[in-house]
Amino acid sequence: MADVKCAFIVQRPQYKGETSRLALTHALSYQTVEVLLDDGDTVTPSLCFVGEGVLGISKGQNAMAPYGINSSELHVKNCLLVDLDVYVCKEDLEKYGIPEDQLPDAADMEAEKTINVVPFAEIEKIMEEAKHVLFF
Amino acid sequence: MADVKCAFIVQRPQYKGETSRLALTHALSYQTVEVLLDDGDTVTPSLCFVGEGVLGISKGQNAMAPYGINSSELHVKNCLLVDLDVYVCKEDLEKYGIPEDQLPDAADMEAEKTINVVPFAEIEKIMEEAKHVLFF
Amino acid sequence: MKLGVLVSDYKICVETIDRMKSDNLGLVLVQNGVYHAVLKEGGKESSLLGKTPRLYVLSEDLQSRGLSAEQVDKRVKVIDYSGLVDVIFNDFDKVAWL
Amino acid sequence: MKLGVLVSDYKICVETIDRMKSDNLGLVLVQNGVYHAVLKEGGKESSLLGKTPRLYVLSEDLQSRGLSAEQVDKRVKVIDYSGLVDVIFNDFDKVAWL
Amino acid sequence: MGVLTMGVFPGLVGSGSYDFAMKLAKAAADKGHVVNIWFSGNATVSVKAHQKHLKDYSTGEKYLVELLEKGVEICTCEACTISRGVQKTESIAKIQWNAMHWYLSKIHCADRVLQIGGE
Amino acid sequence: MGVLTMGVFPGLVGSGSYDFAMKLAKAAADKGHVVNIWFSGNATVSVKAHQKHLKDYSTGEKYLVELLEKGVEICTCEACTISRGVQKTESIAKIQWNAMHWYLSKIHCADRVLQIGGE
Repeated sequence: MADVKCAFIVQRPQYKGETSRLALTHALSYQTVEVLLDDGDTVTPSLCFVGEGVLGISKGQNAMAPYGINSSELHVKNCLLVDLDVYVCKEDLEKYGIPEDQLPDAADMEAEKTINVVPFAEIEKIMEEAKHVLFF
Repeated sequence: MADVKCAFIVQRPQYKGETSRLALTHALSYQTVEVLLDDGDTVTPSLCFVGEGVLGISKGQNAMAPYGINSSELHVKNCLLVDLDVYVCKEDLEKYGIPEDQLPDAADMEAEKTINVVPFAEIEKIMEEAKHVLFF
Repeated sequence: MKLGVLVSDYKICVETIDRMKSDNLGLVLVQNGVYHAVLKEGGKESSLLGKTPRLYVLSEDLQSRGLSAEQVDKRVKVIDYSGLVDVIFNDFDKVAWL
Repeated sequence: MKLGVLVSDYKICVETIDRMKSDNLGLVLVQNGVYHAVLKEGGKESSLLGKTPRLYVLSEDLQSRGLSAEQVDKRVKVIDYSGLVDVIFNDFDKVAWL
Repeated sequence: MGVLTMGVFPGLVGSGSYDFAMKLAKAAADKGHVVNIWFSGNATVSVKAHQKHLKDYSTGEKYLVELLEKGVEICTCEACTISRGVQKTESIAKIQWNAMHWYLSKIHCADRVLQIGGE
Repeated sequence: MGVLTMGVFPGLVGSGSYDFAMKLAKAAADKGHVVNIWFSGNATVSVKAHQKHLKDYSTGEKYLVELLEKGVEICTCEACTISRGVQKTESIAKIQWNAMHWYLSKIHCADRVLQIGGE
């Protein structure tokens, strides 16, 4: 019985390419991985947005109307809803002038988790403590 | 009867992605476009390498041995062989410290054309004179 | 010649545009290029906004990113896809995508 | 932890690596990342070469670009795919691709 | 009315740039312009029929069928497509298969060319 | 001997990064390591059978068949694949089709994970 911690580092902005979006959907799949693992084994991703990766996760998105796809905001909210730890780099938000209250929460979905805005040093610590580091 | 001039501006380095390579193969196809055009109509691409696009066109390449594909050097030589005008930005070669004699010629294939190393201003002029500008 | 450049990215297009002559240049901010119209990186607006007075941004790409027209710099005209078609045919002689 | 970062690009990876702590970092230059071992942009070597003493470059990616091992900076060890497998398993605790 | 020729290149399927190309083509066709689309590189896989439209992925078939009905000419690079294992028999109907010079010929007759490079 | 799990993501087919992934997987398998490969995004189209190997394009089938013969486990994201119109019946034999948690499960048992992001 073991938990394997993974750091999912999202460094590309949402929407233009697909990689950063796939980080969110892959993280979400941690909920169901037990079907393929031995009892008690788990995989726990921490989802960290750094650099340009902090772009495209703000609230108020509507990608369905113009493009017929789910928004990245919805995926972030789903991550909170399934109790994933979500971190956003404080320095990068400041660099781009994005106020913290522009980030989504999932209170309307009754999620207990909220986004953690943390210094880059803390995200480095998450990378150090993780068994595997995956850049998206 | 009209010739349509196009500026093909290659700004991505060869090999990692496919776009910059496709610039070369698409330029080469100017040889056969007459089958789809009225008599006397032609399309003439000028192939210009700027910025990081000057990376990956040096001579001495061997992509066949490790990866089983034709090298970009071969494509550049083929372009010269079919009398395309090929331009490489002088400032960008200097910036990356690439000597001009590292660029390929197609003398062994008896091509008359050689690569023109020109200032960026001349490449801008080609863009101005072209009816269409395509970035790769 | 009037060249309209569609700027589809926030970071990687800037260097190429910076070195182009601005006389007859126009910029259309699409995809993640829309951030040029909105963000003030390090407190400073994007250098692209000073490059030319012919500036456009695509409303659908603002909307999908949760950005509103009010956040857009005043010099940039907000257009939709239909407006973009007119800009491409009427405001420029040729267009390019970066 | 020892983290080996595979650097696959010349330009876009640098900012991310610059901000990472170098204590236990190693860099493996692959794909267009190999230019970091060879080019002197503006007469200066890549900042990555001073970041860590654990530097590798993939010979196959030099070869396909017409670059020779002699052009590679002396601090960078030239390895092939077989050597890379050993580096991944023996020299680092985890690896990442940038 | 004018002629718009678009080149849609690698890495675009599933990306916002692919969706952009489709939406722009539709908007131009709706205004009465003639539109031509050339697929090259990875974008060629989007000519495969029977794509499943999931809300987490932006895919091509729905758009392409609509564009073809509007009279937009669409052509895929045969070499790029078969190198990815997609055969002509598996293609969305009415999409043309040709060599790269198709794109150049549609550039010849175009008032505007938009080459979307990708990656 | 160790376990190497690789994630191969969008935009890689036809690119040097895809070739890199294939060559590294082969080198690791040849040394006796266990190798798992997960395809997601556009990289999933590389599981389509009957790819034509042209010298101007780097394609997957030849490599994948060789890796499968060496015992490498390869799995494609079913949602990504069908959204691109590639059906299970058209897949290279012995490639697995599963959901994203397959990748996480192979991360669980891995000594090293190499996530190749693409674009």
